Amino acid sequence: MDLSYGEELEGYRDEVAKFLNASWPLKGDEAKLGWEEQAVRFRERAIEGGFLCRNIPKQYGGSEQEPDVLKAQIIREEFGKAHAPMEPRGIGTMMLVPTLLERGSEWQKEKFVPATIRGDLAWCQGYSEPGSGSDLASLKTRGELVNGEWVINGQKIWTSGAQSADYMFILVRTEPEAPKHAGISYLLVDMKQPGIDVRPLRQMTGGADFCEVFLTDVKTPEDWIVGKRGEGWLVSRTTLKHERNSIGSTQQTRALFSGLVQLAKERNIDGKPAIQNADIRQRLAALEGYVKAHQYAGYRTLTKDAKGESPGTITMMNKIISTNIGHDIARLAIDLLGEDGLLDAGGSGMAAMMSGGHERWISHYMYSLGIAVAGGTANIQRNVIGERGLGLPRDAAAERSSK
Amino acid sequence: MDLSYGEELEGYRDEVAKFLNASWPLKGDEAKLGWEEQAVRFRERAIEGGFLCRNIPKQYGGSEQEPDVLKAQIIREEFGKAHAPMEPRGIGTMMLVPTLLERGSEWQKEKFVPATIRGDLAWCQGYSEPGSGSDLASLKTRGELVNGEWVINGQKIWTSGAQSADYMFILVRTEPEAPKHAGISYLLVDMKQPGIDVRPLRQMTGGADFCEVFLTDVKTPEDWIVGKRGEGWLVSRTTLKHERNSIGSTQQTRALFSGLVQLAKERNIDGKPAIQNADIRQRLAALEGYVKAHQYAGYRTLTKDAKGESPGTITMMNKIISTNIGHDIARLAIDLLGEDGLLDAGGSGMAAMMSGGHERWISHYMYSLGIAVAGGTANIQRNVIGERGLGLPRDAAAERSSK
Amino acid sequence: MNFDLSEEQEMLQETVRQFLDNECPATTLREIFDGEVGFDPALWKGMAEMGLAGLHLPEEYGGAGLEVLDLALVSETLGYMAAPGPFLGHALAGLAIACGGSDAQKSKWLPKLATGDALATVALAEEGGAWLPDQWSVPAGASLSGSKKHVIFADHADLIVVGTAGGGLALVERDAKGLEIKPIDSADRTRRLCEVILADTPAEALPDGEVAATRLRDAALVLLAADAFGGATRLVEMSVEYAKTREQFGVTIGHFQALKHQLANMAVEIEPSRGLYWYAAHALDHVRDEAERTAAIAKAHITDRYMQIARDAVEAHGGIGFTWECDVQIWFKRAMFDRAFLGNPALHRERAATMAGW
Amino acid sequence: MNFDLSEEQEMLQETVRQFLDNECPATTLREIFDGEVGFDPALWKGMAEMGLAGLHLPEEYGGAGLEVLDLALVSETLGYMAAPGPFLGHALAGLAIACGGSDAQKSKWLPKLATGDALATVALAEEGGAWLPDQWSVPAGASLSGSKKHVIFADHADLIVVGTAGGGLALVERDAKGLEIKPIDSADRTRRLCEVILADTPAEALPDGEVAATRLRDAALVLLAADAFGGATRLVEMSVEYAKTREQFGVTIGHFQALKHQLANMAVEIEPSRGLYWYAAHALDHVRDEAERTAAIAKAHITDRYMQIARDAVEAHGGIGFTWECDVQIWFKRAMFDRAFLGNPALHRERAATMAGW
Repeated sequence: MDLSYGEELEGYRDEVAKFLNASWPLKGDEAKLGWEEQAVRFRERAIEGGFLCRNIPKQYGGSEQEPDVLKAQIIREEFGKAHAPMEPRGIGTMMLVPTLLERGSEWQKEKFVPATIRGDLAWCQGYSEPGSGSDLASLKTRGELVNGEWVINGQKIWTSGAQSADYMFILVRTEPEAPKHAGISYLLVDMKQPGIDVRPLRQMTGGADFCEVFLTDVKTPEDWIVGKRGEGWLVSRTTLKHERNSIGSTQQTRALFSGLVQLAKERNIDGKPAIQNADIRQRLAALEGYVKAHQYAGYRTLTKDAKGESPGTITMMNKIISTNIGHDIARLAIDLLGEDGLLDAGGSGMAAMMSGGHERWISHYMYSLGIAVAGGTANIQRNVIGERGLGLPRDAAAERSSK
Repeated sequence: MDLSYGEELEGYRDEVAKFLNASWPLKGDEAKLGWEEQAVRFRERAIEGGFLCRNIPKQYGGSEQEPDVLKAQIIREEFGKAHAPMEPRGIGTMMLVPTLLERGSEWQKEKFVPATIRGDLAWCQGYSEPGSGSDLASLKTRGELVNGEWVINGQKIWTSGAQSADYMFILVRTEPEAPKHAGISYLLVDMKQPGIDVRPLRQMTGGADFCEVFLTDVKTPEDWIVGKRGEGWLVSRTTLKHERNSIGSTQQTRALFSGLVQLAKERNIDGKPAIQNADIRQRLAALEGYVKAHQYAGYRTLTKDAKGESPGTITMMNKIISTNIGHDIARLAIDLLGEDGLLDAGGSGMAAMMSGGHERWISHYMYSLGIAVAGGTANIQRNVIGERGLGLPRDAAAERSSK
Repeated sequence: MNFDLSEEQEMLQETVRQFLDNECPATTLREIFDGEVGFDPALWKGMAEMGLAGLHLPEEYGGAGLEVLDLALVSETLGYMAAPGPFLGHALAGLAIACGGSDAQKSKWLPKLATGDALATVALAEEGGAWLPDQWSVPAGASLSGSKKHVIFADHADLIVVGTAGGGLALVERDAKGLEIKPIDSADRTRRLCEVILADTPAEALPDGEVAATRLRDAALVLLAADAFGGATRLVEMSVEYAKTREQFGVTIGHFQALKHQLANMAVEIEPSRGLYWYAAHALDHVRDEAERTAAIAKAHITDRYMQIARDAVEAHGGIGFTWECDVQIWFKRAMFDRAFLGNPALHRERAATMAGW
Repeated sequence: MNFDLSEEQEMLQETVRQFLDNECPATTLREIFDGEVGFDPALWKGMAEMGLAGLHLPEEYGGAGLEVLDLALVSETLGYMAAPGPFLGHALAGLAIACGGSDAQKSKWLPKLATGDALATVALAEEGGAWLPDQWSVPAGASLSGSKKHVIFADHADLIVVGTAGGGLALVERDAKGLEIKPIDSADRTRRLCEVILADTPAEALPDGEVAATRLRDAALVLLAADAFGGATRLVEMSVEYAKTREQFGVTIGHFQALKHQLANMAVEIEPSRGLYWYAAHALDHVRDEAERTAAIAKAHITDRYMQIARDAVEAHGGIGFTWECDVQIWFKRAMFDRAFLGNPALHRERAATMAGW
């Protein structure tokens, strides 16, 4: 057991640091450019240096490096320290690009991958529908091939960034006669066309991080399909071997917990700092047990990934673990806030949660129930843990649905 | 809203008190008799006075009173204060007698009811089997009619008091070809015969409050069946309108909670009484919320029963509520016990739990998981609340089983 | 033994509920909730005309002369319906004057409060969560200076009952000199809050203010508990209803045992506590030596259940439960209000522990 | 970055497990558990022959020279198998002497402890839950008088390491004058406890006893956490196995979503904490300034999880889980031991809070 990265990797860290030292922030005239433009220029150089877009072939604009989760982690750490831009955030880089690389046609890769990883193209995802939540495969949005074009009608929901996206990757039902999962296709759609109506979906916090998208006779060329007709379900499940960020969520959880401890120092109970209250101390220390367990589980997963070994059931549990911790942190925070819990969350979205004020804890209190974790999702995850993780038999209902 | 019993009922209370004052404890030569014999004589007089066996016709030895839950409650209170014997405890009075009164034949009532309520006959219950827990109707013990006698073979479990019982009322499968629920009959069996092997079933506390009963060619006359062949399932579900003790379990819960508060006063944390610790105080006060809610829910049920109105879903919840409170009390108790939690529960059964020593909390800690509440039971109760209480649809599996 | 409501009490709840069904249906509730002001004079006028404004005020002053239990029953129904408006503050202010006011004060204010011609509220909290009478620090006197937080609809009130140092109460009128009222962005948009700033503002103390203040406190705890019981009960119903209609995997989601048990657990958490708030309310008029402690336990217990059930209800509704559009959020924010107003459960549990001599 | 076990460490666990599979199968475990004595000399001898008695002792004294992490890995496996025996006390006693003893003390005892020719244990607790070095009150000196509670298998030990006032340690030999050992009825019958009474009993202090005592304490916390991890993991497996075989309503009960989710929740509670005890053990040898606090958190967290999982496992087994016959009770009682020995989670959480400067 060795929590350092070892000599060779520390050498690599030096290399990354040296590159960053030379390259970010930009210098001279370039330093006067806007941040976005600076980021684009910097990313080009970082890709050239092999630091970004490591799993993407050079022909599509990537740096095509050997997968190495430890190097990837070191890059994240050093880029984070230097506040240097990583790959463009968002669902295009995270979900569409890997899918295209695995399942897209040659022209699709050429047209979309380089522009997306440069940050020139923004994407949104059209999966969920109002009637299709945890049972995604029951989606109803229709796509019909008419005169060499797909014509799409329906409604999508929980679409993040739909207002500003250039394109959407969307699941639509193209084979209405086929069984549930087999009737779905995966299309790419230009968002800048008539028939697309994007409406922000306001959350209980007051902000709007998601949209509803109404599609009325929306058109896309016949060959803007990824995979074959009726293969959309499989295509949407494509995941490339990639450099999983095993400890990202544990770092977020730790940061949230630190904020909570800080809050307990600032708030009073009975005229004394809350952190001196025996009950609050117990609750904080009990929570820290979960936070630390999550942290070291992340280290172990990182190590297993680096060795190419399976980390086991823990990878199915991470989401529910961080959800549980988030719930507990939120509950304790609202207790610490006391009367300030009467105040509005600030009418804003996730941004408020990231801010420094106490109202961020009200936002967090509500976000701990957010759509990513709400409702069926947690129960579906418990099904997965029970069935795939522990080997328990499948539900009758789920069996029926998978037919 | 009036928490007193009102003038008329307080008059009745005086009547009960006057009777007790005159009748218990026994006086003169009778005072020299053993407790059991005194109890038998006292019960005769209490039945004559209309205070015991109120729902049992006079011809079967009862006092045949109009049902009145408030009078019943007053009798419990006054008899409790005077430490006077109530009806003989046990499953014979509680379960068999109401069943016989509703479904038994005339000779069965005459033979068994008076002797049981006098305390001359002790009964045990033969329902559960090792393979049939929450799915009781899957029981396998067989009963065959051979030459005018039932011949019974099989095994029963969780039989309380089997060692000392005179008779057992038992569910056996007599119609193996009939569908699950329809193949069961309800028989009465003499326990004092060859072929009955009673083995105490030791619990994790070390005590043995239950038995396994092995039945090998056990015999009972043809007419010792209650109801018809194949009706046993329905017969076992018989419940007479009776004077439900709506607040009995809340009184037990309150007594347990008082004991817990006492424990918190006696144990130390950090050299000070545990009850001064902020965390312990919070946990105790939070628990008291549940205890008090349970208490007043009991008062409301008692009132509704007295009015002949339905108390609603609460009656389905009482078991799970007292189970939950029992769990929480047990957890807090074991925390208060600290190092004494390393000690043995005392090797005894429920008696240890009723004792005054601290080891009773270790017993209680384990008993809070006892068979009455374990496993499937709580989940079955949640099904009942969800389906019958909230009107949610039935499970596929349960539907299948009910066919 | 009659631990149940009278027919009149059941009818009172039914009447209030029907009134709100008619006058504040979902669309109206939503308009008020989303609106700038949050106060609907017509709705409040209608409630006052039903007699809700003076339910508990003495008959000689035009009230209905009922008890705290009756107020609490109305509170339960308002919580069930998430009714927007100034009921809570108004009821408490009237209760304080009836309990601690001089004859002159009563004669001047109670008739107007009973009819709803004047609206009153209570100003209790000070900086740092100082909700309780023994924590108040605004010096008593013929004029008051200081600041009070979280005053319900102070911006619409004709009269504010202000808590003062030493645990007394004083009356401040709407147009009093130096009185400044600042609306606060409130989470619960059905009961909006203001900060009240007093700068040498003329005030008139209640002669029996100390007694009135503790009764006000305990009644407030009970009314919050009652509102929480009503709201939580409604959320369970809404969640069950959703589970009966929403389909996934070819069946309504109420078929799934995991969700079914979650819903059963929600019901088990709230249903038994009905009698707890009843008894706490009853005790305030009839069992004085248990009143203070039972009120504290009822508030702590039931508002805690409400908040957790509100969280569970969001989960039971899936993604849609997290949206502004979904009505669950209205009750969720009322749960936050009921739990935080007058102090978190932990505060009242500690008080209950102390009162028990622990 | 290598946060994983070495091949040697994995093999160590595998070897211990196979040994116990062969030498202490369910029937043997049950015999020992039910037996009067609870100590099986042959089993302990076998473990010593594998090198477990001196795993962490310096090679110069015949030990294997391994680290606390290796001890903890063995502890996990023993917990998984619910192995009865004196490992915990013996390992801690050896660790204390190796850390705080004089050369003479080391030379005299460590070789015998490493081979298992002598059995040692530790006497820590005093009346009223005084588990920790700064709570000990038996006066140090050439002879000791006082009483120590909860000493593992003291009735079989050749040597007892006794905690003394001021947080030091002293050695007391088996046949020392005035030494009285009273077996206690222990809940956990795989690690039986004794009371040790000292009456002017000759003893020999460890020169660096204070340092050794804190290391002993932290190592003990880690070994308990490791045992708890192993035991909890086993209980989840046993419960899952039962759910796959037990039938009700015509299907195995693992089909029922409610139970499935309960089992999933049990797994989610314990699985992530593997690395927590690893790190706590690792820190004791390599990250000294984090060692004390991480050990406290690991013990509090994992033994709490173990106890809850033990309760859940009883429920998952239904009525049978509550019987003496069902093996679940053996782990249940080990969970009670791991949680209570050296102090409840609350004690160590409070220590962790203090160490963090909260």
